[in-house]
Amino acid sequence: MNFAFSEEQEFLRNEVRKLLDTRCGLPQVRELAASPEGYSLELWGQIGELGWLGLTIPEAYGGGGLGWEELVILLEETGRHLFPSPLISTLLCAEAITRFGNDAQRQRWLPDLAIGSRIGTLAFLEESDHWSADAVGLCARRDGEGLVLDGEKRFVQDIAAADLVVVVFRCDAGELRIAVIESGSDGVSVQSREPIDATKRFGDLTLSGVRVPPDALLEGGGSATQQIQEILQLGALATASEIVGTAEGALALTVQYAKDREQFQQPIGHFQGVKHPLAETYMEIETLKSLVYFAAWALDNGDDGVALATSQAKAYASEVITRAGVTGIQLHGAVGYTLEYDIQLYLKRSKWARPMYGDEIHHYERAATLGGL
Amino acid sequence: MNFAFSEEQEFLRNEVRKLLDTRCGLPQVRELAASPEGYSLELWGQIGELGWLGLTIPEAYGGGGLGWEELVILLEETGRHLFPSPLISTLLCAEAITRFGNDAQRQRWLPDLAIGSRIGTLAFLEESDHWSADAVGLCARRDGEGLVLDGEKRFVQDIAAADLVVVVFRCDAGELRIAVIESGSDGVSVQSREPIDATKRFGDLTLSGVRVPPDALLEGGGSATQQIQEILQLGALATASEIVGTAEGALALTVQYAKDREQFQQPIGHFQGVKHPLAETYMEIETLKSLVYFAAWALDNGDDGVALATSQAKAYASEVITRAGVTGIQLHGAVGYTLEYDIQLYLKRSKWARPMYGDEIHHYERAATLGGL
Amino acid sequence: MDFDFSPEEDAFRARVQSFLDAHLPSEFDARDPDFLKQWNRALGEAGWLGFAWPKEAGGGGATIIEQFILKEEMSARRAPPLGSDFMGLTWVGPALIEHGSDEQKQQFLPELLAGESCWCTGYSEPGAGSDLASLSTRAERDGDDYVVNGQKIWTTLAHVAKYIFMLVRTESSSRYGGITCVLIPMDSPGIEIQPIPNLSGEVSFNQVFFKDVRVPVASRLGKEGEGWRVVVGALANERSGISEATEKLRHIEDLEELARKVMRGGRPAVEDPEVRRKLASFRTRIAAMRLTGMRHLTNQLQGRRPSSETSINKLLRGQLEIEMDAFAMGLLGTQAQTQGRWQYLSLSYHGTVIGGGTPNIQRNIIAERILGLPKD
Amino acid sequence: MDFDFSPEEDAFRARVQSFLDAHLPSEFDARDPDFLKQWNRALGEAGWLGFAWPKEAGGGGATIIEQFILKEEMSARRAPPLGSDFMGLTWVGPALIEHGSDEQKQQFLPELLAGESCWCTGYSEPGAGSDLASLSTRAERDGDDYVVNGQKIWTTLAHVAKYIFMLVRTESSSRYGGITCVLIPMDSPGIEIQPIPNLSGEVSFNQVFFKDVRVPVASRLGKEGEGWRVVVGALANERSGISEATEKLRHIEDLEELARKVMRGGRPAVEDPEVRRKLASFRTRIAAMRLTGMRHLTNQLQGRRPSSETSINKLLRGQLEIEMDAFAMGLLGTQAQTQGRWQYLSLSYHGTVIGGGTPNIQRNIIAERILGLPKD
Repeated sequence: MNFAFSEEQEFLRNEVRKLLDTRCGLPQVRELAASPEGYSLELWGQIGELGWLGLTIPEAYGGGGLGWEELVILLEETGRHLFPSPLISTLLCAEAITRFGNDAQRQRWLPDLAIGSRIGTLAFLEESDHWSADAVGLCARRDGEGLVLDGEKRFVQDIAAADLVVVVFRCDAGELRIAVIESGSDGVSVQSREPIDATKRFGDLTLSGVRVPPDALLEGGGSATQQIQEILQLGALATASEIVGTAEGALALTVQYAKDREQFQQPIGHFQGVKHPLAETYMEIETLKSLVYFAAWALDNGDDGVALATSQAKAYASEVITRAGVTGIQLHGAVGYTLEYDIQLYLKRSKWARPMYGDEIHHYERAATLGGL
Repeated sequence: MNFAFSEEQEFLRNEVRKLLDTRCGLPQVRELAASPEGYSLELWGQIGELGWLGLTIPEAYGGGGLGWEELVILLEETGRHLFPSPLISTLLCAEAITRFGNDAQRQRWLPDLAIGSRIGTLAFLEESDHWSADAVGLCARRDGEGLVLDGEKRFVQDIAAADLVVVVFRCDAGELRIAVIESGSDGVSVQSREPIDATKRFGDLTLSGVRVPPDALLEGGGSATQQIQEILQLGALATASEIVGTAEGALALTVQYAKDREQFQQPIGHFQGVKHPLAETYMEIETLKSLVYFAAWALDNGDDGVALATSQAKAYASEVITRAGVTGIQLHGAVGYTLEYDIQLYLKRSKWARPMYGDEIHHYERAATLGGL
Repeated sequence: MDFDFSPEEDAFRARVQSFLDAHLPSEFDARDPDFLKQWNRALGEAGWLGFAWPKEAGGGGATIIEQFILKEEMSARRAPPLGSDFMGLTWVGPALIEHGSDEQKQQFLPELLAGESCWCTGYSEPGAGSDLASLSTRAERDGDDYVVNGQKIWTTLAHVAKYIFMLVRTESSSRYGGITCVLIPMDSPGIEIQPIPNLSGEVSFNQVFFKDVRVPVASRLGKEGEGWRVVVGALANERSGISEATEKLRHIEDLEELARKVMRGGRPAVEDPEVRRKLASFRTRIAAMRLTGMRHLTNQLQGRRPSSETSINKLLRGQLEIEMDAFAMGLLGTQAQTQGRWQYLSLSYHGTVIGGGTPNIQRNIIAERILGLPKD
Repeated sequence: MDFDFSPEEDAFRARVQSFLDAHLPSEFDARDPDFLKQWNRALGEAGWLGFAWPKEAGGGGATIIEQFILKEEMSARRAPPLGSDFMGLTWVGPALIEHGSDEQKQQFLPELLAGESCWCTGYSEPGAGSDLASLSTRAERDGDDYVVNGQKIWTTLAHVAKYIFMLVRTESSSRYGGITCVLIPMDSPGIEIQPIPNLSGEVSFNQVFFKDVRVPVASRLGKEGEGWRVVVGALANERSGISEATEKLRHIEDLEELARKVMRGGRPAVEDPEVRRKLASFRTRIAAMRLTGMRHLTNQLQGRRPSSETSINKLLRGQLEIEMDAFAMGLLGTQAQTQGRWQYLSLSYHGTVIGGGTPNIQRNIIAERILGLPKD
């Protein structure tokens, strides 16, 4: 029994935080958010070299061979800094290949993903906007040896930057398939969409006669439905991890404002009407940490409870980040409504984070079912 | 356009409040709650003489011929005083007879109900606990000229005190019927139940071969389903009206406590953690008043919106009284948890008031349907 | 009690409706300057501008109920309610009529009634937000002029306004008593305007800096030290908040439409029992807002002091904005992370909730002034 | 991180489970004195009483983890956790071991370990609730005695306790420094007990009046003026709050059973999507309570200062009690107005939420001590 991070893990956290404090403070975040790419290629290369991108990729394929406990630490810090990058997308692509690819596929793609020389993403969501394997409607037709895709995927994260796209679709009698396609393939086109949070980019993907060669299919172990749920689950846990840091960042800004801003000859943080909502936010974030850390441990240790734990973590995270954003803005008063103050950046992030890989409506229902209701 | 009570109405309010302040303060309420009957026969007789019981009964049958605007005033004050009596039950019985009885039936029952020499009630609810005409399952069988009832009604308010019981049941091919039976009839038996709020008594009613003579059936105008919904609606509005006063009573007690009780060398009402929940309660009560008063006006003036307005009023009232009870207890701290302090009386009343004639779950669903959803 | 309107009032409502039928297109962009200009002219010609003002001052001399009906019908159609000079017509005009000199009235009122002026108002300062009485922009007497130095913030429309109606401190020893109201052309030397983009990147607020701005004493409105009295105003303006309630009614209608359109768990969201109950709960509170506005209106009609209705509705509205937004975003699902009308609203409602006193200020007002709890 | 238990710990858990299988009936009334007596004896014989205490003091010398497992298993079966002398075993014993004289230890510890004593603790006073440091019950030195005058309130079990472990003021100039701990037999002359019925009409609290109660100086625990140190305690007691978390787990299981049984809109309530989401949300927060308790446990195991976990779980628990109750009452419908197990809980949970510091006190602790916001 030990619910604490190890010294090595704390060291990782400090390293990540130090680098992001220096290289990616909120002024830099604003700059990157205003840039066409939305992230810094240079910084991306640097964290690739530092091994952050390949943290969970097996050492044999150029990664760090660490677990989600470490990843949660990394993501908490990127969430806290509102770090703009295709990190989660690349991570999900690499996880899919690691978990469901064969050795050749791993050799082919993972080393590049581990150092960030290629960027990956997951193309899952469709018109129905439902984060569940049953909701996949995209259907491939057979053409000789291979499969051909015609259709659309929506809200594909970081699609403009991505080189490799993990696509989920059906074929033949409706069986689910997962494949890795190159974004430069013939017939692939991307329509970027306007994000509320300019640090999180996405777009719609149109596939017109895109060929899926047999060696692009990820077919290893287990049912495709389970594999897809597994990937979505990883997305949910990654997002919940970022939410921990983002909510802490919003709280820290607001606490500082409450100490600095005076009204009626007092810092506003003196009034219970201000301090109590902040205490509630703190309580919620600490509660969320317990859920997220346990889910990561369960994932790394093959615990049966991982699906339930992940849904609990993401459901609660979606609620926490929504409230933390609103509380932050409201307690800032009029300046919270300006572009100048940073709290709005966190509010905008909450609009991204609440629904991503399923909101609380989705995950509480899932948790109810997993819990036997 | 005039959303204010008239001088006469304000006069009525003052009269009621004066009498109840004098004759039914909280010490008296506690005494009556501990008595076997649960109410004061003497006070009941007195308010009968004052015309309060027959307020809405037509003058031709010994009543005051006033409307629900006046009744709301009366009920707000009885709610504020936690006045223990079979008032709402008698009222609903009288309304059923007034609205759906023929002249002979009105002549026979209303004058007694108006002065309180007989007490009435409504036996509606069954095992399904659903406040809707479709939920009636009790079925009469034909026996010669009349009908015979065998079965149960649950949570019949003030049934131990009642002389006349309005019973809702089905007959023949399932048509709904409403009849007035005497509680002394052969085959009627009552099982009192233990109330949380000893100022509101009720019990289960068992009917074993109870004869319903033809002249006991209320058959005037319209469909029985509509009539039943109408009576339930009156029950909901009456309860919502009492809730206004009850919530105000709980708020007044708690505000006074917040002014008197000192902690950390300050009256606790100085702290926003205390004053803000009290302000919220005040806001909710005033909002509720707007809904309840409008519903009463709509009822008196045959406005189309009365069903929706009533469901809105009772739904919101159920929420307001639940929160007001909890807030009151919690802000009282440890003394709120004692039998000695009066705030617990209001908490207990909230357990009665929330579900009575439909809680917020029931009435918001109904309001959604009535509003076209 | 009586929730019916008289036949005359119904006829008046019909008149407003025909005006709207004739002049308000079914589709319009409330931020398009051409549309606003045309709409403004139509309002002026029909006599709706200054409709509440006394006839002697060139206004419409409308009753409180007529104002109520006018506002309700306008907001029911989502019309820009009082033309483009909202501040001028609602606050400045009435204050001029009550406290202005003849010269001031002649100078400003005709322009206002023609829909040709544009006013901003300067109350808040960086150090005086919820606590207005601590304002510190100074006006020092120098011959026949005041010399104004200081800074205003959250000044809506300052970047387009022709005049500012503002509070300055003419005496520093008294918190409320040392405050005076002055009227200043925005092109006066020494005024510098700095727009404040809001979180959606749009400019609606400004900071306004005053450096040795000379203002003739004749431009003072009311007496020195009576700035509060001037601002509080006394004209028989309809203040029930009916426009806000009607706006929320449009909001819930849109939300119901959204709930019918989007899916949840494979079925239209509107079939989910919680969605139905939530929508009904919003509608209930919005209905109550309108009714509470009518209680306020009744108090005004009967010449009674306004009670707590305004604070109640502000507090309730803040609660509704937050809940309705979280609900709308939940209905939108992943769609919430991209730009759109609902998403725009989701950022911008925060300005509404904070504007005119934060929810905590409303709670304090209720707790202290009405419930008599100790002051902070 | 590691959420697994060692084989030794698993074996210990099995031992606890067999004890419970053998001694805890599947149905019992936790308020039946005969049952309690028997249960107490079984606990004492198995060595579970004082299980956390050092072996030198006659205790079980259990590790923190063993204590955790013991509490978790007991509360999983809803067993009265530590016999009938909860206060004595949890607070008084450890304080005696740490601060007691040899005579005091010999006098009180064997009785405690045999399950034969019953202690109450006297902290709160009418004027000192959330603000304990303002207590005013005085103990004045008179020869070899203290003479105690004053009044305690909310004293749990005072009407049945043999001794009281209480704080008195021996000096009035210092708020915290003038407080001393004394041990007094409840049958001492001058003590008068007045039960306080709770809102369900049951007695669990009392007021205790002290009129010239003479207490030998030898009955003081620790030094004069060090009452706070004595009360805060330092023994390696497991304080993760695991029992509370496990209790809530039983609570949610019962609630789920209720939701399966009752109907809503003609179908089992558990099919209503909102009911499902609510139940899942409760379960989520309860799971988090247990996990947060484990973080606390880890801090203890690693010898780190306790952090905010206790305040967090108290605040969360208060929120859960209120929400779960409103939800349960909603499921019960009209049934909520009659007496029953759920309804009894609906009244009595208020004591739990207030006990040990109101939610507002927890919020202040978090805001001031952890977030560093200004004190009230």
